[in-house]
Amino acid sequence: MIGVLETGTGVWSALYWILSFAVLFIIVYFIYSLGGKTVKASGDKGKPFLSGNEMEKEKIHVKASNMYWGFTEALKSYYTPLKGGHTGNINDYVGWFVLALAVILILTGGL
Amino acid sequence: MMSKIVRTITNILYSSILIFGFYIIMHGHLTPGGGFQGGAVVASGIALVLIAYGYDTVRNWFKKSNLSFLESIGALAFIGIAFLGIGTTFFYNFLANSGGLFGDPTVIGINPGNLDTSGVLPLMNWAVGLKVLAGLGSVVLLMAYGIRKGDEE
Amino acid sequence: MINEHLPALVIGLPLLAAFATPLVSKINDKLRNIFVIGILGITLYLVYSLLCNVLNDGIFVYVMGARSTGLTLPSGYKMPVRIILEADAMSVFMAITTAVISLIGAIYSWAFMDKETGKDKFYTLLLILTAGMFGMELTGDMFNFFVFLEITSIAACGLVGFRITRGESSEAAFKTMVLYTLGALFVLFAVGILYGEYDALNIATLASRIQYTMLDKIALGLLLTGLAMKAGAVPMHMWVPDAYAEAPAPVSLVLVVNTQAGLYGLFRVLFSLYGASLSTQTVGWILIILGVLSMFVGVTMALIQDKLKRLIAYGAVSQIGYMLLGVGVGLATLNTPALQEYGMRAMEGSIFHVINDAMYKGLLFLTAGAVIYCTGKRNLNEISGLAHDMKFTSIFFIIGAGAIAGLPPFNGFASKLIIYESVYKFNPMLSVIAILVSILTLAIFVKIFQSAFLGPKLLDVKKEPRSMVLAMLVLSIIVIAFGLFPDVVVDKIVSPAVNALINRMDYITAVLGG
Amino acid sequence: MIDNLPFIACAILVILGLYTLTFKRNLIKIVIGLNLVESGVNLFLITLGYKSNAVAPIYTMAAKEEMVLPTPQALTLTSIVIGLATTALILSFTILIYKHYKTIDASKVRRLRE
Repeated sequence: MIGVLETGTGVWSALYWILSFAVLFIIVYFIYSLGGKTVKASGDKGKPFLSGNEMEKEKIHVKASNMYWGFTEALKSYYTPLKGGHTGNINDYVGWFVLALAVILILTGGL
Repeated sequence: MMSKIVRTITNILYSSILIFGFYIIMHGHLTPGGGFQGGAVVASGIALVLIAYGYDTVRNWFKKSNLSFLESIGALAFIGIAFLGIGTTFFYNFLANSGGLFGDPTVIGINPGNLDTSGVLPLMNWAVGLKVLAGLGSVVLLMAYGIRKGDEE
Repeated sequence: MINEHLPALVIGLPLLAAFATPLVSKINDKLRNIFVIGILGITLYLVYSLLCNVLNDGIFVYVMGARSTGLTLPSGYKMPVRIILEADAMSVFMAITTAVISLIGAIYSWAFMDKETGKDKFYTLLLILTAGMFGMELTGDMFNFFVFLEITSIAACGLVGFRITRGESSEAAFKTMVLYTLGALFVLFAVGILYGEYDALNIATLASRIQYTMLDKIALGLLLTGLAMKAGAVPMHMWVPDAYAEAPAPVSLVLVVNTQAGLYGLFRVLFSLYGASLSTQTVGWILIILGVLSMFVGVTMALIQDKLKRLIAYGAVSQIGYMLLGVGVGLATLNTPALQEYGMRAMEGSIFHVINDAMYKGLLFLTAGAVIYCTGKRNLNEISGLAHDMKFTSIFFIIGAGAIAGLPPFNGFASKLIIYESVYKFNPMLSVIAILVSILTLAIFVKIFQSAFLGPKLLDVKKEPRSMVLAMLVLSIIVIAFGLFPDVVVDKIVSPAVNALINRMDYITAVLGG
Repeated sequence: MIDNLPFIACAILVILGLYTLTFKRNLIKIVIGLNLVESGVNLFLITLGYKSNAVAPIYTMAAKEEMVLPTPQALTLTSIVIGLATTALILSFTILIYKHYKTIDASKVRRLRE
């Protein structure tokens, strides 16, 4: 039913994925079913453990701007000029456009 | 609202601007011009009135809803005429040389021009003219409305 | 009878309906919505018939306003003067994408635009935008292409600036409009140059006469830049996040296909108009460089965004890069035996990616719209724990994010795999960059999922309305179906589209005759 | 040389327009710059079809003389109509921007950046 797609050097069929997913799911479910069935995730047991401190909801939330902080910090020398390029000024937008036009004209040999 | 001189001249000029605009629309298939140009002339008449009398007076004369209604009718007429030609192809000039409305054959050579030729072109000119005069008129009115509101704040 | 006029009807029907919409909406709002959805449904059916027609019988040439394309002078000189529509497999491939997305956009708008005023104008502009895109995709005439390009520009910018109560939307619309107009003027300039040189506007006629002189190169540069801007390639991409983020969600959805229509124009110009007369290596590499830049800059800028839709918009820029990359490889190998070996495959991947991209990016914009509709917040920092209340939207978001990041079994994986493997044979480095960008794409969508859908429940949110769920459901089903049966899609519509692009002579002879 | 004068004029118009778009900060001036580019392109199209000592391409007035080429004029007309629509739209957005931002300085109208 599910066919095979030629992908240049190899082939791909969603069937492989479905089969491996099914096999892995069975294995994982088997391991899962070995676990104790008496645990109830209610009350204190269901709460996140933060070194025994009670935290407010707002403080638990990891804000989007804090994610990947290490990544952007490490690549600061890449990000600073990149952010500097996106000024939001319409003059710069047109400037980039004209620059790209000039470069492409030179590369295609039109100038 | 501007001075009495301006308003008086506007009163005199306005009708001739309208007539000239409609003349251009009507003779679109014979002389330079056509629906768009004629419509633009008529809309410039609306702009003149707007400047002379101010937005608050004019908005009672030209209702924006009526103008956008006219605009829709114009566009619908244009595309509707295009669809009517679909017996042959889209946009087919089915009236030309048919002997009926606007159906006289075109005379070749130097001649003063016959209004009753060109098939669907005059009809399309009228549709475009209607659309443009309503469209540009409402553009002018809406811009005046926007600027006036900006001044208030 | 209808079959003879399909290309004209596909463009004419939405256009007619667009101007009828204000009159219908005077009667009743609900009737107007049904009317718009019905018209778009009929249009989809017409496009589907056109697709079957073209795939069975070859290229469909339709002449506007007369029986034959040309005018034969008494001296026997034949010149094609009429405006023609020319639908080949590539055109109808794009048209079917456009038709599906517009219909879904209209369904989604039913609930999403509920509380806005001026909805008759909204639907009018939406229909004009759709008609303009069909026009761009089906036309066989350079100047007509410019006219439809401008129609889409005006309608799209009107829709981007639709919320006049927000200063930001007016700002985004202003910037977008300036760039669109400038790009379209470059295209017009190029059309003028080509007309002055070869005395024709018809793409097929121009293609048969083209010499690749100095002036042609200038025209090529102008067309390439103008259309790459419309497609949102770096460094002309800055309008993309502004416009996508500020437009209402259904408009962002339709804008995705609008940029792809620009991409289609680019491919049409490069393959059908210039074709083998190009210095294919140079132009192919220009496309590849534009593609790699778009992929990389797009995804790295997306990583630092805080606004939900702006983040997805930068992701959109990076997806355009994949299409440029694959087609660039195809173009660079156009005159060599490598074309059969891997160039065609790369192009298949790219063209397949076009339709996949429209579907999953549309889905992501719709989920973002649902989040904004239900919470009223645009910033990712202010939302959290939405999965508690918006179960459907969360599932749809996972599907969309998996597809855009290229995870199996979603459709993005199939097309990206083709691109990776065929581009690897051309230049391994490019393939490595493509995979790296895919990983970063997964990272940015994990960021959204973690901060918006997971975490503690902070807000009281509304339930998503039914029409929005329906629209997202349809897109999700398409995403999964294309992922499970990629071979069917590639065989049925993608391969013919690629062949239509490569076989330039077919395109020319369909108009000019043997 | 004298034949090339219109082409030089349209090149100057386009370059002036691009200069205005890139370096002038006033949004109204940016719109004017856009119109300059458009005028340059329109002039280019018109010049393509021009023949010296030819009459206007109107059928009823055609004497023995040559006519100028009508197609570029039709193209120019279409482009002017489109230009009118875009100008009206951009100016409307400028009005709205002024209402919300209280300025039309391009370097201040940038809430959307990065």
